[in-house]
Amino acid sequence: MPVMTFLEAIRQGIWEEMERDPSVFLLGEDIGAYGGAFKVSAGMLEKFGEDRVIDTPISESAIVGAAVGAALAGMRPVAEMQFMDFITCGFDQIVNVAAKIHYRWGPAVPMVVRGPSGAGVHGGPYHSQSNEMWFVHTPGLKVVVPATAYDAKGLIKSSIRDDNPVIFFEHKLLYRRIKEDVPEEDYVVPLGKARIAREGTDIAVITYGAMVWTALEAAEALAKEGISLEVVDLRTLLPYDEQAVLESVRKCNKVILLHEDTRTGGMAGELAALIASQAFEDLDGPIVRVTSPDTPVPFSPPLEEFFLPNAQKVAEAARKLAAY
Amino acid sequence: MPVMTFLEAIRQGIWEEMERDPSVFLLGEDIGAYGGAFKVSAGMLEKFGEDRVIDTPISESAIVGAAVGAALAGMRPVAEMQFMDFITCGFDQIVNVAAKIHYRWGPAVPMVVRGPSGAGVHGGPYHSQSNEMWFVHTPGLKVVVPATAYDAKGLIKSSIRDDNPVIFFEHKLLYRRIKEDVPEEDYVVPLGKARIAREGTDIAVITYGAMVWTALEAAEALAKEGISLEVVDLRTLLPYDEQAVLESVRKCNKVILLHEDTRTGGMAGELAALIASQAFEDLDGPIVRVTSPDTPVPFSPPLEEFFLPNAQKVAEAARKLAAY
Amino acid sequence: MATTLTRRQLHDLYYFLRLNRRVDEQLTNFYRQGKVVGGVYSGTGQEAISVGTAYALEPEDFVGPMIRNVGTLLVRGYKPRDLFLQYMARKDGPTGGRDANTHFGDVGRGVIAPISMLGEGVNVMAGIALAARLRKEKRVAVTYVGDGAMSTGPCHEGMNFAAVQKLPLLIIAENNGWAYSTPTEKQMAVRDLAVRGKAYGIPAVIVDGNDILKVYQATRAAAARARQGRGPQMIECKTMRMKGHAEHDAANYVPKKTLEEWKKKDPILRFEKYLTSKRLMTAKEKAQIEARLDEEIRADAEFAEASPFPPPEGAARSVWA
Amino acid sequence: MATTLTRRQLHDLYYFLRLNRRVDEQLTNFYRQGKVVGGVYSGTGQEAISVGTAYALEPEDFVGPMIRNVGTLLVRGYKPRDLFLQYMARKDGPTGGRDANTHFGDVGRGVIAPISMLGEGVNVMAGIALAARLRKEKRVAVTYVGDGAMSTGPCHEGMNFAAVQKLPLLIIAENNGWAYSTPTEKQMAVRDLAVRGKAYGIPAVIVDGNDILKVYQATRAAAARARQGRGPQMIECKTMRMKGHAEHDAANYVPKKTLEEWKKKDPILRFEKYLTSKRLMTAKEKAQIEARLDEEIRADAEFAEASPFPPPEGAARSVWA
Ligand SMILES: Cc1ncc(C[n+]2csc(CCOP(=O)(O)OP(=O)(O)O)c2C)c(N)n1
Ligand SMILES: Cc1ncc(C[n+]2csc(CCOP(=O)(O)OP(=O)(O)O)c2C)c(N)n1
Ligand SMILES: [Mg+2]
Ligand SMILES: [Mg+2]
Repeated sequence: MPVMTFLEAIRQGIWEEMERDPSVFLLGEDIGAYGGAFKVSAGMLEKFGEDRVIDTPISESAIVGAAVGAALAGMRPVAEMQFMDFITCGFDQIVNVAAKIHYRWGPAVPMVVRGPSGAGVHGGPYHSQSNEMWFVHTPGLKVVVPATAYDAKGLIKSSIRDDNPVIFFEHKLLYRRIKEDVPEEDYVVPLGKARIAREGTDIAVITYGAMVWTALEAAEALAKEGISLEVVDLRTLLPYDEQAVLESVRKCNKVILLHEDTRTGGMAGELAALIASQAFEDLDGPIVRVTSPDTPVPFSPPLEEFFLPNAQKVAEAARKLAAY
Repeated sequence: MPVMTFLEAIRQGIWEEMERDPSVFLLGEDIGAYGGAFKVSAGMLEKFGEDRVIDTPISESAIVGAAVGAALAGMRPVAEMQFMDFITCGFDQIVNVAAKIHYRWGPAVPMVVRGPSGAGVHGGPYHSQSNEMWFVHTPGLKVVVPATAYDAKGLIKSSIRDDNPVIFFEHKLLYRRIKEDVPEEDYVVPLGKARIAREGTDIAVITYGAMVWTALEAAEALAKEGISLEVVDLRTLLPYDEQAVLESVRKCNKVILLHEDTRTGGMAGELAALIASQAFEDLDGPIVRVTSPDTPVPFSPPLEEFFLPNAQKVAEAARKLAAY
Repeated sequence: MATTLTRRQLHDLYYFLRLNRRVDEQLTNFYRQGKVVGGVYSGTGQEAISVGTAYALEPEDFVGPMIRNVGTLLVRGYKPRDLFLQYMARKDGPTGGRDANTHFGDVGRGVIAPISMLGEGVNVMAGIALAARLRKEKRVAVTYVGDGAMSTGPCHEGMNFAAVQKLPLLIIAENNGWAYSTPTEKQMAVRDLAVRGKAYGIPAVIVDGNDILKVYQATRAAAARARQGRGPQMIECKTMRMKGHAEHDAANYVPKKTLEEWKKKDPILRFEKYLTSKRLMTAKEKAQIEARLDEEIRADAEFAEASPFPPPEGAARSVWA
Repeated sequence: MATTLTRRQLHDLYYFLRLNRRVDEQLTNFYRQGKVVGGVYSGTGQEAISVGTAYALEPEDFVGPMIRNVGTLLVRGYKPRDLFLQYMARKDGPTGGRDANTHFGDVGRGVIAPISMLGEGVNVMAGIALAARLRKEKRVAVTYVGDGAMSTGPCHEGMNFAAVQKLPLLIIAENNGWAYSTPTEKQMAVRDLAVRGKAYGIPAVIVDGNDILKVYQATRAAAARARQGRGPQMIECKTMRMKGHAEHDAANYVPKKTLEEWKKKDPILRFEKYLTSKRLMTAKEKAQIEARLDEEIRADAEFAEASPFPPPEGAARSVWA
């Protein structure tokens, strides 16, 4: 198995799907000759031609809308947002057009909107956002956030094969930092299934995306102190794996909900509601949130570091909770 | 005190602010001669003139963006969305421009985006949405959802006077159905403060908007069965009144989180996280959510009724919880 | 007026014009009887555009009608009952009561359902056209845009995208003078929507939208150009919205005189006059068509009224395919 | 070239052009030294547009610069250090490290900070212009839009809104041939952005964006018209982006020949040649300006480098005013 970056895994997943299925095509800004701002589509224009790797004007509504139309007509478009921050410019197309079509009048809308998201690279307020929650709160979409290279490839392939609009968040911090053995052959990771990233017994840390690595780092540190964290990587946020969450909580009886996204209205709230209603009796301590505070993502490194959750903050919360 | 509809209370609140402060002006579609789709601005063109009651093209980005610009230049714009469903068409302007300005570079952005929201009038998927949560999850905004005519007037006035972008949701079902004594003189209801709509001892029902009335109806019915509901009307969702929520939970020890908005990622999640972390020890039962299911709002009356929470559904949940 | 249409085709056009009008009238009746759920948005006075454009297409083409394009739906094979059922929110309607009015479609028939948010449909139809190009299928996609909808950002993005990509997209701009209560002077500072097309590099013609043969011919010609790979084409149809925005709207803001003038230009009467004066339709033929319409409307109205409301659990349909 | 500008004003223009270039160069140096946080987006080759437009305004006018409009900021009174500090994410920068590059402003100086999402600024600046009209203040608002940004829906909405409302908005369309790696042919199917203006009813002129006097004069004239209440005005400046999208981008997609041709049209060399050939600037004066620039850049670079990073808790600033 070759060692591959997170980015290369996504690229390979898309590549394979394009080889496998002629109805898969790409559209987005600067994805052709340039290969995309992060080079996720590098080489694809040369390989698949201008019809299947379409450079668009700076028109996110058109990108998403054209993807919807093409999907209705039987294609499987994969639309790139140059940064997931810009998804707000095609927001209405996603939440009101794409998401509601199947429920309203029946057809499948097999499409993917994907792109780089997340902070930690000093991108400032407009190149660092974690915008997944707006879409988790939109019935009809699926929302996927891989944490590992293996999952990234398997999940992008599942997303492309899925018959629904999938919003696929790729944490840009992981693009080149994560390197793993990734099978070169075809495999998929199913949507809607979480993964136990680390088994543990004392506190369940439910998280996703880049924060999975943060949780693992914290777990490693705390293991030395005799506190055992279980790390649950949700992988898909909509629909999310309620069973996996509840099982982990029932096992550990304490839970930390961790995300990079800002706090109020974030995924941790949703998980807290699930847990506090379905696993209330299993809880031996308060549900703890570790998240970014409610501000835009600041630019300067010390500010951004202050803003972002990290292993220390998780460990601190875990120590307190363990002592509860 | 004259008896006034919810709609008239809002209209009067805006009217008074326009009289009081020449920097207040209105912009939106069909708000001039026509007085707005729901007639909230009826008579205002005649009274305040074309400069302060501006009919715009069908351009929600322009409406919101022009409001931002005017606010930066010292005005206090009140922008109408013909239906709050269409706020998605100006989404980026709200969440990326308006919401982030103060944090990023300092100025105040005193503006209101307001309009009719909510279901129950068979408006179908595009004239019935409860779109507040996307904004609750956007640091820098304020989000207001009045339930009573008194509050509607007092809150719209506070919103107009507030130095931040306020998203103001008016439940269209309440517009003409709610009639109350409303003072004709000037008063404000502060943002960020909840209201105890009904005192009770057994179960706290935390809710907002039209669902306050649903909760009150359920409380009335359950009182006869000896179950005492306390109804907390949040009034403002961002920032929301954590203290009031926690106090009510600490008093009743059981809680139902009720909203018309769909479930996953809804306000109930946020509240659950707050409660399960800050009032964990006070809870004598699971946190219960009563919400709409995760679908678009269906059009046909039986479908919409099935979709929406109502007093029966709340009462049922309360009976179960009371017996826990 | 001059045409190469056969007599049968001309009668077809007349039939659909009348059918469109009759469906709108029946919906208004239902509305007044309190049987409609929600509002009724009529295409009265604009039937020549819906019918003329749709009739000019090939079966494999796609249309994306808006709320007033009932005629488009009828030409594509939907029946009056579909509209009645949908407007009355009944179980047997095309969306089973999940959505309203013309918000339905069927990919198999090449009909894409609109959404309320104006302008978005341009992009969706551009995507349909893009798929056609990618698959080397010679189909065109037709999008309808009002003078109001033309102000939206998505409309701009879609038109520009289609122009750059040279997509077989037909943009039918229905300039009916009003967007709800807003006259075109408050919607735009130019007279013709057609100049917008040109600003994207999209050939644009202006036609009298109340002349069905002109609309038909312009559409045939534009569709042919699009099919030949000459990129998107725009047709601005000048017309007038003859009723309020919806039945609840008395449209007092519309000058009575304007309405009176436009009444004389009624597209159906005009076409009828043409057909009879050119002896292309006899009084008997006309009566036969009307009788057929009577029967269809009656039967479908009856059917629709008898249809039950959907069972509540219908709401629980999955949001995912 | 011909002008009524005084000798001092001409020197001012030259000074700002050079200052703009020098700031960009210094930022590139900082970038190469690893001192910049994030990317550097240069306006090299486009300085005449930023400087020429800004210099043509009155103090009470508002500008909404974009990322390459460093010259606009300098003319409005910002100092090189503001750019350096901001790009290096330091505490003393105009946003205290909360945002990056040109993302800063000051309502008091009539400078509105951009956001990354292209096109939105047109609407914000339209709102500024609207406020001016409502308050009967004779100020204009200037928005900068790239050939790429012109494809966005918000740009369309803002231009149309300004046209309908007859707002004193100046739209400076910087057509520099590229939007990141995308050439204008893939951005639009027309040659000139100016035709867009006309499609909204906005008078539009095309100027050589590398000729600062032309840019200046066109802006003066357009601003005067706008101030007179004649509504928005558009100026398309033809120019060329002479570096990559940002420093990290080698821009291999740009034909070398194109760059060579445009290099000859460098706006600063051209203006310098004009000034010296017309004897409007002596060699000594030029040297003095350069010496002043040396000192300013040096001092501000030093100041910026010595500035600390912001304290972490700076992140906790309130999101509410
Ligand atoms: C984005 C958006 N904003 C507002 C509305 C509300 N609305 C519905 S129809 C309409 C007027 C449409 O005018 P036009 O496009 O000219 O079509 P017409 O009604 O004349 O057929 C408005 C403002 C909407 N549907 N979508
Ligand atoms: C809405 C939006 N989509 C995508 C981007 C990413 N992006 C940043 S700059 C740029 C190119 C801009 O081109 P242009 O407007 O011509 O300005 P120039 O860089 O040439 O000055 C792109 C695509 C963005 N900033 N905003
Ligand atoms: Mg119209
Ligand atoms: Mg450019």
